[in-house]
Amino acid sequence: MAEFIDLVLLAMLALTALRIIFLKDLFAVVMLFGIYSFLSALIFVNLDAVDVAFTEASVGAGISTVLMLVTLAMTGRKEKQSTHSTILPLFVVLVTGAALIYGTLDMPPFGHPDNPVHQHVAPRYIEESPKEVGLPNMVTSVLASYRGFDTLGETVVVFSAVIGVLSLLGVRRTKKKDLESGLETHKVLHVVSKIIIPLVILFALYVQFHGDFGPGGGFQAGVIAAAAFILYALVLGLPKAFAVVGPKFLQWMAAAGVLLYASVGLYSMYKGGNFLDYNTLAADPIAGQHYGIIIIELGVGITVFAVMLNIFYAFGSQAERSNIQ
Amino acid sequence: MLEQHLTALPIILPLIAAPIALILGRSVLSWGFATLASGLAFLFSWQLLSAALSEGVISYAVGGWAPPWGIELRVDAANAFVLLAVTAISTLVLVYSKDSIEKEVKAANHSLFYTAHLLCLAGLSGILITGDAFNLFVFLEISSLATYTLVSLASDRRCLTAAFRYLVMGTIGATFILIGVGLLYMKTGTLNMMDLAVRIDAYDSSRTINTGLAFIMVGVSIKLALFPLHMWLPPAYTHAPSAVTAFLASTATKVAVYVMIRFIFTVFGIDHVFVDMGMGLILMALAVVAIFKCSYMATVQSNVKTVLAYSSVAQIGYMILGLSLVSVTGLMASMIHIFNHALMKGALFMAVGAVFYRVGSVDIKAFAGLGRKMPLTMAAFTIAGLSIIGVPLTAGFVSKWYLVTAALEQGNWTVAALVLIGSLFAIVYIGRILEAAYFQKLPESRSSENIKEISWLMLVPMWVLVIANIYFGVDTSLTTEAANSASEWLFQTNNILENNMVEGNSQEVSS
Amino acid sequence: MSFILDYYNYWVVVFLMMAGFYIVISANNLVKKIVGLNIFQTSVFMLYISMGKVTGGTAPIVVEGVTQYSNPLPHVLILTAIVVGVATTAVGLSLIVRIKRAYGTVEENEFENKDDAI
Amino acid sequence: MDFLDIVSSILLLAGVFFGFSGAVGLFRFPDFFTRVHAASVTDSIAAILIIGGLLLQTSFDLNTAKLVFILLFLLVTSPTASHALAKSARHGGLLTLAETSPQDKQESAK
Repeated sequence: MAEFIDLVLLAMLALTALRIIFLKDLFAVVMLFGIYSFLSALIFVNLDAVDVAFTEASVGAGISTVLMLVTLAMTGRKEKQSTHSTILPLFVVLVTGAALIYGTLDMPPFGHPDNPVHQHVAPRYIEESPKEVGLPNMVTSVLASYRGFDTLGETVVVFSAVIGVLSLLGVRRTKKKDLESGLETHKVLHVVSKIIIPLVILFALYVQFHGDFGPGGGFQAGVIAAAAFILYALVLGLPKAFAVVGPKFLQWMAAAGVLLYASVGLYSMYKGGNFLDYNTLAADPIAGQHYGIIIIELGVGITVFAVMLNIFYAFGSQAERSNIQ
Repeated sequence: MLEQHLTALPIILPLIAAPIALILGRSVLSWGFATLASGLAFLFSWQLLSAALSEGVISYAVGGWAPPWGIELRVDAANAFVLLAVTAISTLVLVYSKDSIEKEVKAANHSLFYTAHLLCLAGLSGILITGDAFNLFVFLEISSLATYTLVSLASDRRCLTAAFRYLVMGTIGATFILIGVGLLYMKTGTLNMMDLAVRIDAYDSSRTINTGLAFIMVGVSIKLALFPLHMWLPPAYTHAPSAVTAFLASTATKVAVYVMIRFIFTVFGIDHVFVDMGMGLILMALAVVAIFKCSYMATVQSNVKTVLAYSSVAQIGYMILGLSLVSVTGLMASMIHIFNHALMKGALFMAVGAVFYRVGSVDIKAFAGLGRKMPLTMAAFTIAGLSIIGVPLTAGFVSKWYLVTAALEQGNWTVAALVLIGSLFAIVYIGRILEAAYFQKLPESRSSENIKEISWLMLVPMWVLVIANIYFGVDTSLTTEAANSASEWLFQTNNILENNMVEGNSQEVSS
Repeated sequence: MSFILDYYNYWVVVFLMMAGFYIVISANNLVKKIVGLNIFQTSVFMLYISMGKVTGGTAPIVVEGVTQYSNPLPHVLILTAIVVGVATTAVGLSLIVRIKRAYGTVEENEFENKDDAI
Repeated sequence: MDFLDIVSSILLLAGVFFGFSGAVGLFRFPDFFTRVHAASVTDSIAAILIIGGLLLQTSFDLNTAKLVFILLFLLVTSPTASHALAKSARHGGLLTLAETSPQDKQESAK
């Protein structure tokens, strides 16, 4: 049954991708990309990667699509006829694809438990991590502890993204008068979003602190919390959102999250361990791991929340500016 | 305590300094702070190099998890040597950038510039030091994102399209590396480079691993701007702010070259790459074409930054040529050239940036008559230019010397001759600029403008590099010693790996 | 037949990757290029997740009575890679917004004509 | 197969039917407003039926509570989204079929 679902989803993905190649209406292209993202999230669930599916759904289908739509609002939705020749790209793609297919012929068969991937390195995570790290969710253990340095890098990547977006677009405070949000008259939206936003934030907190036991963690939580504020900004307009959390404050928050993460590493160095060695954080190694993971997940959550919201602010204030002009 | 963590510090320090530089906010404060952090990173990498030269490999398990379960940082003579060049250039460029950036970047973006610079430095150090294939991808992306930001900070609108093209090409390259690492992981079950090396050797020829190798090579080639994949480099270097060009031209591509060396020599093994896959010939052919095509392109450009950008692609050709010779001397030539080229291009781009600062243009016509007006800047340009050509008593001569020696060792007269002919092109493109600067008169229209020498804050770092160019051209003991032990080490690991392979095989059998 | 069952997943994923790659290098519109880049990357994520799957396994969260778990390592790697992807997308899109403002177009061949080559 | 399973299957199948008919309506209906109508109305009933069917499959534990929350959330958001869509379309000047067709007739009469 799982194979059947897999096949159907893969077929839908292939159709979506083909449609995107030939469509000229960029609005449809972006919506199809959102669908593509959701479909791949479903595949991830089907392949047991629940954490990844969660992230893909909130980031690929959520944040990325929203950002693309805002961009389209400023750049126009029609793709013009290309004058490029399609032969060279087609040739490059065919060669690359042929190389990959050639590479698959020697691959370990799909889903077989004897594959090298399941025999080396990973068994330790599966067998030992509940004892060594003390968390039932192995993905969180590996993410935050065994490969915590990667996750620090990931947080810094997000931080670099906001540096890039801010230097390119900047966030302008628009005066209230300038702005006539199209949604000002939407009474229904106002009421409903006021009910939903607190719930979404509550859910974000649940995802943040429940990530040790189930799917979720700082990253997903940050994105969900940012989504709540994005909804607020969309419905009530950017100036009101700025009054709740200003862009300058978000910059500090983004930096603070990275610093919080790194300071756990520095503290463990101070305690005599290596960088990010949580065992040294408390007398009992398991308790130390627990503290370490909670704090760094919080750091990730804070940075991701601040960065995603600030990026949206930057795009949103650009869009408003081009509307006014 | 610092001794113990020396390996991790050159990454952690700029990584932590970056958000602090953003919080400081004020231009001068974040400049001072960034320079300080980068200077400290330079001191640490200096110590790291001497430690690596005396002790050999230093391994550091992040999080206290032993490799291959945790992420390993691994320093040896080779990467410590490149790291030294990167942190040194970064510090000098930061000193230089204060005035230069004030002119070329909007005031609101100054602290963002320093933050991005530190992030880029952290990413590059991470790429060099990490011993984990996926961790390398993460740091690659940190440095790339910071680089796109840095390039797009210039005031000319063409920097935007250049940055976008760079972003698309760079992301394709990174994704190719991701695919390659995935294929290797699929076949071996590990991401740690040393562990990968041992386990790859257990497979004599596997299609999956060969495909993985090909994808990693293409991905890294995009990042290091190897000949047919170099299209992103000239526009990006031309339109980026001068300080950024000086930093990127002397570090980013070099780090990518090192990544290629590392994958070839310590992960896949020479036999696999050069004997079984026949990559040596491909790399050599591409390197030779790069040297000639791009040196020629450099002679016909009118924008001096573009001239130097094409020259960079040609010089990368020399580095790849060195490693494609597959000998200790050849690899040594590559390593020395990585270091020396960083010194030359840093100085050259700083001088060009100084001209832009005063004249407001980097067209070759704008250089007319500057020899009198800005004597120190143009003297620096001249010496660094001679170094690019490979005139004796400059650093450039040393790298060319070892490259030619390596070629002659193998009796490869054609390559040796090609290297020398390539230098003739350098005489042409550097000569054109010098001719304009010294033998042409300042145009009438400009004689009324007050063009004078730039401030010492820009001159000092430029001259430090120029003096380094001469110093390493005369006293070659440091560079050759480091490069020699680096390349011997790289060949040695390869041999160790082959021995391990036998052990690995026997283990496989026994288990 | 078992050959096809063993590999069909990878083949479809390769097709998806190449579809994304084709969009990136052939599209003239910059927004579409970014969409292509995202499709390319998302498909690579599927390659990783496919190799972590164990038939008959469950998600790698400890549950009483389950012995066979799928491999958590690819999941961790891809979580990181997704984040890297969205970061690149955000920077790319903001570059597009600026290009639109500077050139008035986001079609590659149109703004290329507005500047001299290089 | 006990009684609950049968009921749950019927609910699921009915949900699938409504979802499918909504999709057909989305493709076959002539203009924006009728399409939104088709999509939103069937969407709500399909969500109720499918989640109802799933509820009967659980053993009334934490999962049940989560499903109820999802249902509540969908019941609030999906009509709101359709409302916002239709209102924005109206705001942007899109006319319904009834408003446009008389003009069409007049034009064709000419």
